[in-house]
Parts: sequence; C-alpha cells; structure tokens
Amino acid sequence: MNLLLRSIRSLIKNRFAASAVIVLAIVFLVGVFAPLLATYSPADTAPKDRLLAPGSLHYFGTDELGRDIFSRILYGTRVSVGIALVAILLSALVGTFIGSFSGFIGRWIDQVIMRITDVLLAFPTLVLALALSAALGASIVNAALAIAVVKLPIYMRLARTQALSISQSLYVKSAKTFGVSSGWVVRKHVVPNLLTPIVVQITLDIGDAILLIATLGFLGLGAQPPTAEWGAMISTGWNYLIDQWWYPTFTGAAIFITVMAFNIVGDGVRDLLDPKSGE
Amino acid sequence: MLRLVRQRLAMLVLVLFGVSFITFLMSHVLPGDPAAALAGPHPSKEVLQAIRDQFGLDKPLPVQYLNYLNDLIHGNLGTSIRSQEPVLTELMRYFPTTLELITFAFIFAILLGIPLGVISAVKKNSFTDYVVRLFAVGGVSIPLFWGGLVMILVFYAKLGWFPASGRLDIELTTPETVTGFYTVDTLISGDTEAFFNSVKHLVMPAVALGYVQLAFIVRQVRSSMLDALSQDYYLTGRANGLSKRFLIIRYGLRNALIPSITIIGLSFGSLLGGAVVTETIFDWPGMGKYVTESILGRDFPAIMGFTVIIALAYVIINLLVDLLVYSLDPQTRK
Amino acid sequence: MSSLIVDIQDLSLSFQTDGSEVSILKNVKLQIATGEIVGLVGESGSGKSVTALAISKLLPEEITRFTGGSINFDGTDILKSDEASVAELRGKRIGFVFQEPMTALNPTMTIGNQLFHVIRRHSTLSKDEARARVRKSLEEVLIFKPEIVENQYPFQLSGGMRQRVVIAMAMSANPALLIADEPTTALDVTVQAEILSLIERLAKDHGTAVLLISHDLGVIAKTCSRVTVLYAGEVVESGNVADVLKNPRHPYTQALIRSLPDIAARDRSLETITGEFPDLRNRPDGCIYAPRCPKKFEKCSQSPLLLGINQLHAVACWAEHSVGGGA
Amino acid sequence: MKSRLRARVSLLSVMALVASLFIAATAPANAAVSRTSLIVAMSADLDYLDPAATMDNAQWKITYPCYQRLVEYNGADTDVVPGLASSWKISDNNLVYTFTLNTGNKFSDGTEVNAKAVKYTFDRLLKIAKGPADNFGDLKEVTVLNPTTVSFTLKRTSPQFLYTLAGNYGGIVNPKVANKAVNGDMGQSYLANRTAGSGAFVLTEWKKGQFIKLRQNRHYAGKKPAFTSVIFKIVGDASSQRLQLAKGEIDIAEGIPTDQLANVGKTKGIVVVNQPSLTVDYLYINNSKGNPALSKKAVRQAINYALDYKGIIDVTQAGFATQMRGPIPVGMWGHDRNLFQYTTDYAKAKSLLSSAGVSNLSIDLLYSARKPWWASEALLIQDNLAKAGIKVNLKLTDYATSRQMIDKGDFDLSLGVWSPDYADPFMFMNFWFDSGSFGLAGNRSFYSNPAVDKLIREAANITDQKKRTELYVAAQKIVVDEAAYGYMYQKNYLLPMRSNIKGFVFNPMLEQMYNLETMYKTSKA
Repeated sequence: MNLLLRSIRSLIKNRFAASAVIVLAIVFLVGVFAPLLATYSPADTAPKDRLLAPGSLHYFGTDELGRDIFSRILYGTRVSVGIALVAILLSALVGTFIGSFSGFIGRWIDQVIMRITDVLLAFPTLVLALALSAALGASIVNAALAIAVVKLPIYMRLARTQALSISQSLYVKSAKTFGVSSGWVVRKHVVPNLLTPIVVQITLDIGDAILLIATLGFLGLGAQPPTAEWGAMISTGWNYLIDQWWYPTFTGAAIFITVMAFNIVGDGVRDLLDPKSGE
Repeated sequence: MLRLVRQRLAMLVLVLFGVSFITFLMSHVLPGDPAAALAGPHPSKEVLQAIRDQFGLDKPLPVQYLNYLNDLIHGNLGTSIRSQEPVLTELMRYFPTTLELITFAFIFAILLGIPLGVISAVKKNSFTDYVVRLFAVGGVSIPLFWGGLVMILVFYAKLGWFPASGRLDIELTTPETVTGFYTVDTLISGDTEAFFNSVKHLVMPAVALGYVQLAFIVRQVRSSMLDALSQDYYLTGRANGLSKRFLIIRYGLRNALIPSITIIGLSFGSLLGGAVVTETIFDWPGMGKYVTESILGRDFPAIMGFTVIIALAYVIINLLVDLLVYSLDPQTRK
Repeated sequence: MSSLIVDIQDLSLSFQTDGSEVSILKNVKLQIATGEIVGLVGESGSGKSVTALAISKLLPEEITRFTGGSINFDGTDILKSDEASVAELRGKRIGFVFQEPMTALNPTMTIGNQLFHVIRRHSTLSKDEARARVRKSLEEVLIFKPEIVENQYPFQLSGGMRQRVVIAMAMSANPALLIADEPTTALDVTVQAEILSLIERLAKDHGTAVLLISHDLGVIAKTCSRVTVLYAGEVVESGNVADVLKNPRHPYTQALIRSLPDIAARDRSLETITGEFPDLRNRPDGCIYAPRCPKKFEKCSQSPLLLGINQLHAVACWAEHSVGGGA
Repeated sequence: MKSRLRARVSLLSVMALVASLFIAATAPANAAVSRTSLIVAMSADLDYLDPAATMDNAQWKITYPCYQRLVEYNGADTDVVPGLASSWKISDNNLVYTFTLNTGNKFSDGTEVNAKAVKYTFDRLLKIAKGPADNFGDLKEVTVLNPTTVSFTLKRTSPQFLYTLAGNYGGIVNPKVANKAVNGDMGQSYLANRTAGSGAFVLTEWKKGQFIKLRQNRHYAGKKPAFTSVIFKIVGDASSQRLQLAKGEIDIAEGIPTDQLANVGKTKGIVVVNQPSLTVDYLYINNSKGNPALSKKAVRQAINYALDYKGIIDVTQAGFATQMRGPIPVGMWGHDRNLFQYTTDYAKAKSLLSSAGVSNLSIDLLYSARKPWWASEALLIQDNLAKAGIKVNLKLTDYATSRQMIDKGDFDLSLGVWSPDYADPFMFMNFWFDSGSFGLAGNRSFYSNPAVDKLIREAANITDQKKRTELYVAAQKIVVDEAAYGYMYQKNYLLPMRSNIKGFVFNPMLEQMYNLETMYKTSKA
C-alpha cells in the first residue's frame, strides 16, 4: 500500500500533476453526481426553445432539439469516461491474462499468440475500431468492445515481455527448483511485477480511449441518440458551428480538459513508477 | 542484414494472410446486404438478384474466400461494388494522397518535435520544460475533429490565410500523376503557381494531423534524451571539457534518436490507413475517407483491398525503420 | 612542499532533493602537490567520488549545495568561478578516468572520432595533425595497431582496452591533475596491474599530479605517496602511505587494514566493523565514528580536529591526542 | 555562454524556415469565381453514372445535362414536350408509340443521333437489367422503321410510359460505347465515370473525392449555354460549404442543413430558392410483419393522431414544409383538397388505443443517417408518441442495413422519403399500396387491402385521366382512413446560391438537377 501513498504524495508535490488530479476529481464527482448538478434531464426535448444562446436558464445554451447542453455534458461524463474506463480495464485484464499465460508457457503457443498481436497491430487502430463497431452494429457497448479489442495487443505484448523476463529471472527459476507449483509462481511473482507497467499503461490509455469513443461517436458509430455522449454531441453540434458556436465548443472543451487531465496524471504516474524515464 | 530482410518478408506473408482472413470474416459478418443499398430507391427482386450474381455475393463464404485469395495472388483486388472501378486503381489514387498528407504532417512534427524534446530535456523542470510538456500533452489530448474545426474557423473563415478543403484550387489544372504527390508532380510539370497552391492546401490538414504526432515525438525524444544525459559517457564527455552544444547533439541526441526513430516509424505506420478524421474534416480524398465510406457501404472488395495494401505498407515501413536503426546504431552491426 | 596543485580546505557540501537535505562532506581537507600521486580511500558512500567531482564542479547543479570551505585548483578558486571558466579547465587542466569503462565511451561514435574531438577542443591542431595525434595518444596507452582501433566502436573493445582509451582522452591535453575514480575496480585483476602502472608511468612522464580513489588499500599502498582516509564524508586520518598503513592511529583505519584478506596469515579470520552506517540526513555531532568505535569515551561527543601527530601523519581522534596532550 | 547562444540561433533558424514556407504559400485567397464557370458544392462523391445503371438523383445531376431524351420536361411544368423526337403517335390500342426524330443532333464525338442509337440505348438498358430496367418493365421491343423513325411496342398499356422516357434513364447513349465494353459489360465500366450523350455538356474530368468537371459539348445542336464549364466540388462539411458560399468561392451549396437556411438567407450576396417539391417524408407503419398491435386500424390511427406535425416541420425543416393530406402530394394531379387530414390530438389517440384494447405498447422506430434531419425527427416522434402512452425505442442503423431490414419487414415503424420519377399518381398509389410489391419494391408498410388493389390496378391500365383521378381519390379515402402510413409532410425544395446566379428553374420531377444549359451569371455578386 505504500506504493499508493508514495505516489499520491509525490503527485501532489509536482504542481503540474496536482492540478490534473484536481480536475480528474471534479470529473469523477460530476460523473457520479450528474443528476444532482444537472439543471434539466438530458433527454427531454423542447422544440420551441431550440438553439438558445448560453444564459441564466441554460448555462451552455440548448441544442437543436431544445435539450440543455450543460446537463447533457454532465451526463455525458458517465458515458464517455465510464465506458472508456470499462473498455480499458477489460482490455488490460484479458490482455494481461493471455500475455502472461503465453509468456510463461512459451513454446509454440507463445509464437502463435505473438503473431496474432502482430496482425492486430498491423491494423490502424481507428480503422479496426471502425470495422468492429460497424460489424457489431453502432452502439456504445459495441464501441467499448471495439476499443477493448483494439487495445488488447498492447497489453498482451506488455504482459508477455514482462512474464518472459520474470520467468527467466533467477528467483523464479530457483523457486521452481524447490518444486513450487507454476500457479503459485504466477500469482506470487509474475502478477505483482506486472502490476507497475500495466498500471502505467492503463493511465496512459484512458485518455486515448475517451478520444476513440468520441471519434466513433463523431463518425456515427458510437453512442446512439438520445444518449448524451460527447462525441455524438459534437458530431451533430458542429453543423451549427457558425451560428451557435457554443454548442460544439463547450462539448469539445469537456473532452479536451478531461483527456488532458488523464494524460498529465498518466505521465506523473509513469515518471513515478518507472524510475528510468522519471525525475 | 539479409537475415533481417528475410525475416521481415516471412512476417509479411503471415501478416498478409492473417489480415486478409480477419477482414474477410469481419466484412462478411457485417449486417446489411450491399446489393440492397445499391439497387436504387425501389428495386424489384430480380434486380437485387442480378446485382448479387454480378458480385458473387450468394456463393458460400469459403468459396468466396478462395476466389478472393487466388485473385489476390494474381494482383487482382476485384472491382469496388460502389464505384464499379477496379479496387487497385482506386487504391493507387488514394494511397499517395494519404502518403503526401502524412509526410508533410511528419515533416512538421519532426522539425518542431525534436528540438522541443531536446530543449525540454536539457532544461528539465525549468519553466520551458513545463510549457513544452503542456503543449505536448495538449496535442495528445485534443480531439482532432474539434481542433481541426476550430482551425478552419480561425485560419480560413476569419483570417482567410489557408484554404480549408481539397488539395488544389478548382481553377488550377491538376498535375498529371507521376508520383501522386501534388507537391512533387506540380514541380515536375514546372507549374509553380499550382505548387504553392498545393502547399497552401496542405498546411492546415498537415498541421492538425502533425500536432498529434508532434506530441508523441516530443514526449519520446524528451524521455530518451533524459536517459542519454544520465549516461556515464555523457559525464566523460563533460569531464573532457567538450562544449555543451556538441555534447547535446553528438552525445545526447545521437543516442536518443535510436529509440525515437522506432516510435516515429510506428506512428507513421499507424497513419497509413489514412487519418480518417483529418481527411473527413478537410475533404482530403485519402485512404481514411475511402475506407470509412467502404465500411459504411459494405463494399467488401474495397475493404479487403484496403487492408491488404495497408498491411503491406505497414510491414515495409517496419523494414525501413529497422534499416534506419541499423545504420544509426553500430551495435546492431555485429 | 613543492607548490600545491589542489588545496581543499574544510569543504562541506550537501545534496538537496525536494525537501530532504543530505550532508555528504564535512570539513574535508585534501592537498595534492604538482606531480604527486595521492590516494583517497574509504568505503562506498564515504564521499570520495563526490570530493573528486567537486574539484571540477561536475556535480549536478540543481541539487548540490556547497555549505562551507574552499577548493583551490592551481590558483583558481573553483567555488567562486562561473561555469564557463571551470569548463575551460575540464579536459585541459584536469583529466578524469571513471570506474565503469563499459559505459564510459559514446556507443555511437568511433574511438578515433571521440579522441579527435577532445584533442581538437583543447588544442589549435589542424584536422590532420589532430588525427595523427589520436594515433600517438593511443600508442602512448600501449594500444597496438591503433590504426584499426580508431575505426572501431566501443562495444568492439574489451574493458581494459576501453579504460586505456579513457585514459588517453584524459591525458590528451597534458593536464596538471588526473583524477582516477576507482579506475580498476571493474576490471579483472590481471588487467588492473597494467592500468595502474600505465597511470603511474604517464603521470611521471608528464609530471601530472594524480588523485587515485579506491576502496582497496592494496592499490593505494602500491601507487601513492600519501593517502587520506574518508569515513561518512569526514577525513579521519591522512599522511604518508608508509606511516598510515604500517602505523594506523584511527580506529576506523585500523579496522580497515585488519579487514584486508592477507594471504600470508591464512588462519586469521577476517574482522568486520560492528554497527551500521550513520544516517547523513541529520549528521550526528561529535566524532562520526563514535557509535562504532571500541575506544569511545566522553570527549568523543565533541567533533575531533584533524591534528598532526608528526609532520607526515595527522589523525582526527581524541584518544590519540589526549595521550600526547595535543600537538 | 557562446555555445548556448549558437544553439538558440540555429533553433530559431529552423523555426524561421518552417514559418517562411507557410507564409510564402499564403498568396491572397483567389477572387470570386469567373462569370463563365459555375461551381456547385456537394456533400459527397458520386458512385457511377451509366444511365442504364444509376438510380440516384444525386448522380442524375451530372448525367441529365449530358444526355438528351426523346421527350423532355418543359421548364417547371411536369408535362412533357418534344425533345430529340419532334413528334410522336400512339396506336389506338395504346401499345405502340412511334417517334419521328429531329435531325442535326450530334453526340459529343460528332456521330449523328438516329433511330439506331435509340434502339441501341433501350436494348442495352434491358439487357443490363439493373434499376432503370424496372421502370421499363412494360417495354417489349424497340424497332427502327427508318433512320429518323423508331417505334416502341409495349407488353400492356402503361399511361406513364411517355413520362418514363423523360426520366434520366431515357437518356440516349452513343452506340460507339459498345466497342468500349470490357469482358462483356457493354461499356458499363466505361460509362461509370464518363458520359457519351448529345446533351449541352460533357464530362471532361473526374478527380475522385475532389470534383467533377463538365465542359460544353462542341457538337450540341441547341442554343450555346452561357457557362463554358460547370464544376461539382466535394465539400463534406456543412459549415465549410456555408463559409465558402459566403466568401464567394462557390456559387451553389447543396449540403447546408435546412434549419440553418434562415440565417444563410440573411447573408449578403446569398439568396435561398424555396419552392414546394413533390418529395414527401413519411412514416412506414408495419401492418402485417411488425408488432401485432399495428395490424389493428385503431392503433395505426392513434399513431397518426399522436404526431405533432407542426413541431416536426418546425424542428426538422425549419418550417419549410407542408403537412400531407393523403399520399398524393399537392401539385400533382389526383391530389384531393378535401380529403380527411389527421390533426395532433393526444386524447383521441389514447382513447383509440384503449378502444383497441392496447395498453403500454412498446415499438421500435428504425432509421439511418441517410437524411441529416432524421435523427431529430426520430427523437421528436419518440417524444410525441410517449405523450399518447406509446413507448418508442430508436434503432439507428447504417443505410445498407436499414435497406435490408425494410425489405424483410424486420421493423415496427421506420422513417422514409419518397420522390416520384414522373408526374403520375401511379408513382405513389401503385408503389405504396399494391399488395404485390412488399418491401423495397414500394409497399413499405406491408399493407394489403383487396379493394384498394382493385382500384389502383384498374387506374394503372386506363389512359383516361378523369376516370383515373376518381379511382385514385377513392383509394386514398380508404388508405387514409386505415392509416396505412403516417402521412407527415411534403418538403420544400431549398437551394442557397449566390444572388448573381440567374435562370435556375425548379421542376419537381427533376429534384437535385440543374437546367445548366439555360442558367447564367450577372456581374454583381
């Protein structure tokens, strides 16, 4: 547990990361307490007061159906950030399992799995995500699945290289000489050592995943109306850029700030846990 | 050296086979029948059937895949369902367009990224370091479709500095294709006005796309520079009184480039599939737009052709990166 | 005493990393005369390398705090001079040889090229003259067929060969002082002797003073005329090698010598020093060795002064001075 | 300090180089488009242009001005007048149409347009058997009587045959295309991105993904058009189109969303063409293959009462549309001015539902992103029906999937758009309601009513317009009462263009097409 304590303390000290941590805290709070904070329900349409400018009634104005943009951005946090987290954690879990399994067992299984990761990596990420969500049908769940699959090879390769180096290392070999079961070795040695690089990779990937979900939404393959998702909101909103500049701008800012905060914290965590490239 | 090339070619065959198999599966699992999408507003049953026969859509999947494979071997990528044009001709048209965009984006990213990475490493934790890192993180975090849009608003609508769509002004004659790069073809044909115009059209999309890559490069160069500066040989150089500038470039950067080249190569490779978002916003007729429309229009031959070319280009880029590293890093020349 | 090339008086410095300050050196005294070979000995972490790096200000600026004393090199007050003027000295007047030859050379430049640039930096030789000078300096460090070695890369040479190249670089501008920080520790024993004799010969031929740093008393005994013993950043004893080694007066030096494996006395078991290394984050006052010293008594609570027992031998230990009533 | 200074100088020089490259390239934005060329911005590239294959209005805006037809529409009027044919006779059994051709009309490569070319065109069309072949289902054969006379023999009477010849698939193709055939495709790949007609323009260049360029056809027999070149430029982004129109870089913008056109109209130098079209936006209600409740007439009526017609028109078309009164739109003969029209009445809808013994009905609404306004329309309908106690869950799929689902009847409700190929109520009544053409063929609601079948099939077999009108009016009464579809609105045709573009005439039969040969520019922008 001191790992966590140490990281929090050091993050706070570095002003750069500190502000990002605060932003993230706000984002999470907004996500959780969206219903309380929101001034309107994100779904109810009011055709007569559509495309209103930001004002006292609607802080960020209204969209083409008269829905309150401020509330939709709040609720959008749950979809965009929540789904990104789920997708990445899923990808990390599955990827680590397969990767460490193949790295630890080795021989031909490892070769086959590694070739598959090569093939998956040969695909440009967005195209793969695009094809998958088109194949599975456009919905937020499928978008999350698509992203999980797209990010899988990264974790598989990460876990495999770690598992390989750990399983070759002395203390694991010596443990084996004592006739210790490989399951125990994996649990006691392989997994804990995997934790650090995986955690670093996860913090870096979340920002990217939010962008991917928003881009899929933008291309019409992510979240479907009427769900409030940032990418989809911009996708409709940007047609109104000229007359109602606020509609796409506030949503864009929400994505930008959240992803930036994740990346800064990601950098901070990586510099902290991965001494070589750190301070 | 030769061992490296042989190994890469073996991988190429495997990746090609894997990629074509996965795409074939995926594209045929896509719901929706291309014939229905294509046969006009109110087609009769016979017309639908005629289209399906023409594209062999009714044959069992394994048969379709085998036909596809032997076509592939003979270099025939089939005809696109949407545009009735051979897929190969379309790819030969769209691939250089995307390549031109990515190349300019990377020129911008490298020209700016490497110096910034070096400065922020040399001046670690100074004010400049924080500003550069903030600028870099911004690049990785900005949603491209939003950033590009704001750029159009400011630099096209308000200031009118740069055009916002297409590769060349309509009035100018498009250069006849030699390399497929408008900037190069116009120079070959000596049409300077068209050359400057094509550069002007490249500015905004290249900067929008380049800014994201710039962020990767700055972060990578900074971390490998920090690594190089902390090495013993750097201290030896300092102890021997070599000038700071010489040390930074020949001792620091020279060694930091090797890991950075691989990362830059990989991100160049990942863009071969076309920068879908940038191309959509700036009407850049590249691979990104082509594949998006093909996927949405269930154009199987086009999707398959696209993926094969991309896999091919991806492996070639990896080979080039390895060769570059081979020339830069003496240790690989055992 | 011929003129002093290095005169360090009561040097104290500490490293400050966000919040915590660690005191590395306290009142270090060290003199090196022109052409003299002086040894600096101590366990790892005793501050010997820091002292060496301090002489040409090679310590990391952002965390180093000089808290006292002065360093005078050949008439220049190092601590008071700005970075540019100290930089002029490096390589030209002060040569450095480091402990780890495997990583001491730039892996992406040929041996000849690295030497070439150092030579060009400190001389007005033309390109061709400098290239010739490269071959000569390689020969000087007994590298045979220099015409082949100059086109090779560091990874193609053995550890010993690489250390010779580092020495060639350090000596290329005929410096007044050569600092050798554990030059042979990373090398196997047979090569160690060659490197040490090479350093001795070059120093003698060029009249270069040498500061030889090592944790191995055997190496010091063979090569140095005088020696200074450091413990936890403080000088506990210094003087003529013969005196200090044969008749060590400070309990720490005595323990160091007793822990030396002596092939002749096979039956004697090796002695270790009890207790652990002091915490330098808050340096205890009084004698730093007191907690581990068998002769500890109440006076030791005050910081001992480094007082000379005779012209050639000084020790910082009350037990030694109280008997003679202090010098 | 010297070395650091030099480092900074070299860095600055690199930055200066990059900056100068950009600044040097910023010659001032070019002046407005010249007067002898017209630039139209469209939102997406086109697929293929062979008149015997293409079935999409977007494609026809290129082919229509490049080909000529035996008979043409006359300006804004939906009746036909002589085109390539100077006159024609119809046999008394209405099965043989004989046309005498004008002389002097030449294809773009100079070959004479004669009867042989007409026969070649239609034989080719029937053999290719794609979309257009459907519209000539009744055509048996074409015979050349002499170089300037050709006759068409039909399998059965078809009152709308003459109008079909005025459609895009009536374009007469140059027979020389035959020797451009590639492995027996009768020149389809050649004509996919070229034109071989006798119209005022010819396609000279198609840069895929960028633009299509038309130039004057040197051999065109008619009056020389004002424009020497017409360019259809691809600008995907609606905001970009609007900016380019405002700056004068383009003359006409097709892709600006309807609800922005009010503001666009206010911009200096821009005018918005706004006329009623025959394109309708309506709701398929699956009478037989969807949710069983929808087979009950009362439920379908309840849906029609629950639609907020005014709200939908205001939000999706910014008011530029009129509510439908029955399937046949205003402006087409057969429209019945005093036919019953549903009004928004949630109470009535609720009572109809309870009378049908249906409570908390949950149905899905299928739509695609094919039309930009459908997303908000679907949301509004969901909201409207909810007020009548019907839960609607939205199912957005891509266009290809939606087509397949509609063909199979795999939906409850679905959004649809329909525009007639020729000015005959047959295009609505016989397609929408004939129980023989379920699915994509036309009957999207899978509605079948023998009485209605009898009425519309009889109307299709006679040529007496007055009798046909009575039959169609009777059929409309039934289908409106049975609420086979949700009759929503008839769109206006809206087109923002520079104010110096003159001579544009909108013909409801030729939506998205331009009468390029008679359009011109005045000097003031």
